[in-house]
Amino acid sequence: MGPIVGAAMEFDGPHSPQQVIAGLRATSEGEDLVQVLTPEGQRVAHPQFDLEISAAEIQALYRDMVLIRRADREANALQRQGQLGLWAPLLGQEAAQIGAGRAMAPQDMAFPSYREHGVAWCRGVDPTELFGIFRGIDQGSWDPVSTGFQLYSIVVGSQGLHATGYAMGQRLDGKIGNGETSEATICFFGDGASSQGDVHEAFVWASVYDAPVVFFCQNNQWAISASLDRQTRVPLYRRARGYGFPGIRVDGNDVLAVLSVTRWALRECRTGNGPVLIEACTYRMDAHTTSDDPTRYRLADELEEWKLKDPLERVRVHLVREGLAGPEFFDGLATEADELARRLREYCTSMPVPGPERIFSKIYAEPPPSLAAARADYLAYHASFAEGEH
Amino acid sequence: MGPIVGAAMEFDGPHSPQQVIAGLRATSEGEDLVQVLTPEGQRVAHPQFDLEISAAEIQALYRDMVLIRRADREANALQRQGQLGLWAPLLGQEAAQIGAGRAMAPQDMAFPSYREHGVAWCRGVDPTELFGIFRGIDQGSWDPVSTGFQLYSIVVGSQGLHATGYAMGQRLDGKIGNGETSEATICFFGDGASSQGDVHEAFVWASVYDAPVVFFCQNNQWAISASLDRQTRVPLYRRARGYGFPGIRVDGNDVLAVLSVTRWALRECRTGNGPVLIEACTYRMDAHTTSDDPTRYRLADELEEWKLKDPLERVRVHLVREGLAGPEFFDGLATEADELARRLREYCTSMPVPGPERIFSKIYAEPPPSLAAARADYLAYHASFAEGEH
Amino acid sequence: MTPQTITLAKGLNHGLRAAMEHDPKVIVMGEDVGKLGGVFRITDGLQKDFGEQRVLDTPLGESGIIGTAVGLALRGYRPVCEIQFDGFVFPAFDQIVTQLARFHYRSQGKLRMPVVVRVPYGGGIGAVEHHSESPESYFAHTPGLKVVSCANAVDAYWMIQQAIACDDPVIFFEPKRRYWEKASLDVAVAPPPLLRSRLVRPGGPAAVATVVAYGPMVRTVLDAAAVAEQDGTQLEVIDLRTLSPLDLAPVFDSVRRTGRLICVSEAPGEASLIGDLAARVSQECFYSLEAPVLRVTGFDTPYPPAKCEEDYLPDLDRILDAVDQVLRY
Amino acid sequence: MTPQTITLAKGLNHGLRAAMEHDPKVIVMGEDVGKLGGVFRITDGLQKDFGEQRVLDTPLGESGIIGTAVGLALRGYRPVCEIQFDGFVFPAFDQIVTQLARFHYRSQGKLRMPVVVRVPYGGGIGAVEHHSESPESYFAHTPGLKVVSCANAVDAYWMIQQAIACDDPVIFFEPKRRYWEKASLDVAVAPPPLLRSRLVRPGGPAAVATVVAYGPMVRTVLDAAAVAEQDGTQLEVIDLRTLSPLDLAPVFDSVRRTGRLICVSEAPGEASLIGDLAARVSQECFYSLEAPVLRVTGFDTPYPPAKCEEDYLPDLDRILDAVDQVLRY
Ligand SMILES: Cc1ncc(C[n+]2csc(CCOP(=O)(O)OP(=O)(O)O)c2C)c(N)n1
Ligand SMILES: Cc1ncc(C[n+]2csc(CCOP(=O)(O)OP(=O)(O)O)c2C)c(N)n1
Ligand SMILES: [Mg+2]
Ligand SMILES: [Mg+2]
Repeated sequence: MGPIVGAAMEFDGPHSPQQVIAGLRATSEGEDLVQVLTPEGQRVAHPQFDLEISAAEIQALYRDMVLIRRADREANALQRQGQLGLWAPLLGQEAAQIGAGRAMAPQDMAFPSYREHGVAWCRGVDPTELFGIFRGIDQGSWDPVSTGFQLYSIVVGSQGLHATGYAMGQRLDGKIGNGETSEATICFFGDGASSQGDVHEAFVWASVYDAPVVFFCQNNQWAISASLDRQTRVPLYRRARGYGFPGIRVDGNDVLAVLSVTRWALRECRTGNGPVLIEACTYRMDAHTTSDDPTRYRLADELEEWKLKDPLERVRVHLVREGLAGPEFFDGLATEADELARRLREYCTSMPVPGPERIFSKIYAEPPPSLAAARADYLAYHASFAEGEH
Repeated sequence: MGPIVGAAMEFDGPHSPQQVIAGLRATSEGEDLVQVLTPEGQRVAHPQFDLEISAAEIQALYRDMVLIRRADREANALQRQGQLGLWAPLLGQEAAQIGAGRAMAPQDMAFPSYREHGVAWCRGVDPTELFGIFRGIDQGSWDPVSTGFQLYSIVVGSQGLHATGYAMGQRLDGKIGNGETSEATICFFGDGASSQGDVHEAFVWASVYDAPVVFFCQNNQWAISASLDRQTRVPLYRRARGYGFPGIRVDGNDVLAVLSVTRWALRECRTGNGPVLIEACTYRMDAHTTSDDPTRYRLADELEEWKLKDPLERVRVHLVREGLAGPEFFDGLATEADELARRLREYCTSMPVPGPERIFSKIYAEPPPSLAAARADYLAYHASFAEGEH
Repeated sequence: MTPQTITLAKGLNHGLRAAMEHDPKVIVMGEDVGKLGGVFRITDGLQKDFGEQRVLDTPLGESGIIGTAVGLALRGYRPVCEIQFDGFVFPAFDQIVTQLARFHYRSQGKLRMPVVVRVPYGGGIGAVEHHSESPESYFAHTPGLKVVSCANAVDAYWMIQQAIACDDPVIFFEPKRRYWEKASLDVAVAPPPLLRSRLVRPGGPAAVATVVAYGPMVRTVLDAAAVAEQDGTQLEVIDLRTLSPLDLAPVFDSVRRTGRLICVSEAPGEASLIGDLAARVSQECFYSLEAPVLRVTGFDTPYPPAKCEEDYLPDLDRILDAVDQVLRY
Repeated sequence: MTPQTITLAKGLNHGLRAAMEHDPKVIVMGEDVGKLGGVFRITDGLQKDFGEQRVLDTPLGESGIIGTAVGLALRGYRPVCEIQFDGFVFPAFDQIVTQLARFHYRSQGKLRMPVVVRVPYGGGIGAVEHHSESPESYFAHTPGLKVVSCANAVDAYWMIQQAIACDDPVIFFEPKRRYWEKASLDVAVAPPPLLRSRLVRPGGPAAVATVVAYGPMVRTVLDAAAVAEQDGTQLEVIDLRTLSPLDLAPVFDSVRRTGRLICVSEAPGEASLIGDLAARVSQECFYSLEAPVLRVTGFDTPYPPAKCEEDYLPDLDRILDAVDQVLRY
């Protein structure tokens, strides 16, 4: 069935679930996808999102991706070795995260989910600072204010509203419409999260209050074992239009395209034309987390297909083929990656163990006396063991 | 600013809140509105939603609207006289509700909010059966199963998911795709409700499970004191497309157009092409409820403007001008309306008062003994007053 | 300034106004709080005087209200959110329980959540379903929140300001059936701190039982105490004011003197804050109690249709009946 | 059939399978319950055997899961919903509290809500935030729901079937840290009714205290009782099994014999079901209690990072310490 014609109707099919799924598959490479660097490492022109970029800048993006991938792999290994309780791999999503992270200005604020290690990297949050969560010693140790990178948010979709509220505050503070010094907010969430009511309410609030927020959806094709057709019939970027703001789809494995599109979107927000929705089409190349077993729900073929679209490889090929970087660059980077991995490993094994007082720490800015009493009681009880009372 | 051009982007402006509001106003009469009977009572052609209808059928629709308006006005008066604790007027929304209600087949199921007195009427729920809720003696007294009309739902937006689940059940039961005997579900909600997370999740679930449900949004321009621009920048029917199902906008004060569009939508659902979103543009001509004071937030002008688009008047004019009904019809109807009003008044004053046992009644299908004990205790305590123990 | 006689509703309204004047970061947000001034007119006139930037009529969605308030707080604002009726706080439950209550702990003090969530609550106003709920125990059971309830116009005026000044999230329960009850407010008299219970009717040496209540039930209990006094029974009455954390020192103190305790609340008793309170007093005052702690609460049933609410709600008779019972021990 | 030794997880899985075989209207729905079999594999193999029409992998949204389950129940189905982790039940809170719990009462019996909401709950598995919560009291405080928790494989097998067979909504709490603990299941032995507490360790005439627990803490308490016995202290242990309504007759009975009660639960104690239980026993057994009822619970703090959970969770030592305390009276 083709599009339904009718003056008063908005609908562009397809209709049956079969067609829908076929449609989804098709569109993840379709015409509507912004791409400026092909999987083969070829630059291609784009009417709106062409990007002038120097060799040094491309090298820097590549370096980011290599290092964060290495950090990710190391963390995954550390989990296997029992040093971390859990890890949520970013493998495959480096371009989406580095492109978006590097599009941000220092004054911008990011609201991540739990997988945005690449964005954290761009905001100056060292991978070691992420480890506390996954080792079980804290719930986010970095400073969200100085980094412009909020704490990880585990309740899927909840951060959409926080980002929107924050962006409403940026507008109330008069921080938009002032050129390059203007502020914007960017919110990261997944294809699965798009189904949550909170994400919808974030779209509603952001559009009604003209909030300078970029909704950056990393569509990595999976929400644990749920493939995209469990969340939608049509590409997710199309949601935006129904709220009266632009939705755009970018090749999430093309770091240059992501950078260009996200820069544009943030600029739109800075000038007061927010919000904007970006759907970055990418792929979760590893398990959902180290607790997950993807062989139960997806075929190895799929991964092989996506390996051909690897976000790092295409940049490497481009740098080499165009003579934009030589062996010394790649060698230096390999050494740097090894060094990073070593540092992470070392840090991880030397992390402090919190004592029982941590349970009662900083629950309230103005703690009530009852809490202090409970704390004192428990610490005394605890100490009695050390003293051999028990 | 006009539409943004870009191969990869979906957006059709406008952008600034000013333009947006102007846009909203404009579109409530714009080209994209299905209309087959003008406010002046003129039939107009429509490429898709033309409707063959007999004089008797139009008379019947008019009768429904006149009677339910009269019931509504009587209930409002009864509230003023202290006979009801509250009333939520339907004034102005008769065409939307009668058109939709009469489009339903007997085997269909409706999920109302709290204002669907017109739909109730079409489903054979007598206005007296609505009074229990508003007098405070029950929370919905009619039988949802035999009427195909669920109980009123007061938590705004919550019924969207119930309707979707019910429609999923219709599909699981194999009740779609069987021609005219197929079943469908219709869910009523307001412009305000469109902002609730639950309505979004209903859209997601319905589209993912191809549920045979028509989402019927009565956009009456207000959610208590919140005008439409508090909920959206663009017309609400456009939401549907972002989920991959059709959205359509109908003149909610044109009972023929509503009937035609809703019939079509229900038929789509019956054949397995659900869901469908209908936005019926109408106007809440009275207060939100009898507790509300609209003079605090909207101008009298607005009402005057909408009076010119009254849903009943245009049908009356049409019937008269086309010679489709004579004075005996109108006179008979006036008598019938008086009789209805009298019956409602009488019923209302004779409604039973529930006793204290009602508190403990039918909380569980399998009530636990503790509840029976609490009930017995309280009834004994209560009886002790009658016996003058206290 | 001379004392003024104002309603509880006006106490809140004046308190909100004072807080907004005091701190430009205070913003008010919710459904219909702007032009309409809220369905109970608690925010009446605020949008007119402080503008649409500080009094926001929001879209219809409670999760959206609380979730964006969290974001605004991260940006340095102090949002005061109105939930239109008790029964509509539940769509926001996730944002309140997993987010609002957690940011300070999650960030170990790096982030603060000075957000007030105002909830008109309780029955007795003849309303339809979902408009007469008493959901306070859900929040009292949630670490990271502070939960309070005012019972009169003077407390309304001060407590709302103290809640707004507090750097922690406060769920502020307003006894809607008492909105129109009046009290004399003398702004020159300094208020007690926010998180304190108060002995509102000392019983003196003759007191034979303590009665604890909060919010809408304080008035009912005071009326019962007046009746009991005529019958020669002296009751001591404590208004909890803070529901989480509980401030039990005045309760322990009173019970140690009277030897008997009755706890009164509209909410269902099962798994309620009143149950916890009774348990703690039973433990703490084990040797002082001459009778078991009795509770007079709503039943463990859904709030009934309005015509049954007189039977549902604890009233003078049920409280006096409980007094009789504890005195029989 | 000979008894089999199975884990609690398998008990649930077999119970679900039996229920689905027994009644074609039983359907399973939730995030990742299909191909994956749930993150804890409780629904393992069900989609394969019963098809995608009866085991639905849903979109990601808990309100959507419960809200559509309500609709499916109206259509005659008996949905069994999985909430992936305790901390993610809150987005569904509104649908559970204002809808699922209310339809029967609202319609005065014309509609039924045979819906089971399965919630893996509690800590002790070294997880990140929101994966170790004990939210049972929120539901116990909600009239219209039944709330139960199994503590072993045998109860898991039977209780899930009983919950599914029940025509009322049941919130079914599964002690996730006990999923892998084994017990011997003999399907020929008829189970007790769903809403019954059970004396799981009779103390005999020598018993000096009663300990009440449920879900994950039952094992801990039984271990503590074994240790206490070695020290010459006989404890009587009751597994509540039903959290709402409480079945207190066995508790009253035991306390009247032992004169002492300790209540154990992982959840924060404030405004909890354990508080209510303690209050009711204090009232009912006023003359039998030789010591105040003590509670050993989680602290009134957010669930801490995993490396602190050993300190947070009630353990053998804290329970034995409470035993010492009550015996000192
Ligand atoms: C409200 C809520 N429900 C369920 C979960 C469990 N859960 C964690 S991640 C996840 C899938 C998320 O998918 P997506 O949004 O696509 O993000 P991705 O993991 O692919 O990055 C689920 C169901 C959760 N964290 N929060
Ligand atoms: C969840 C929830 N929040 C708030 C309310 C209070 N309330 C009742 S009706 C209403 C406005 C609804 O507007 P709309 O959806 O447009 O329907 P209308 O009343 O115009 O028919 C509000 C805010 C409610 N009933 N439920
Ligand atoms: Mg994903
Ligand atoms: Mg409306």
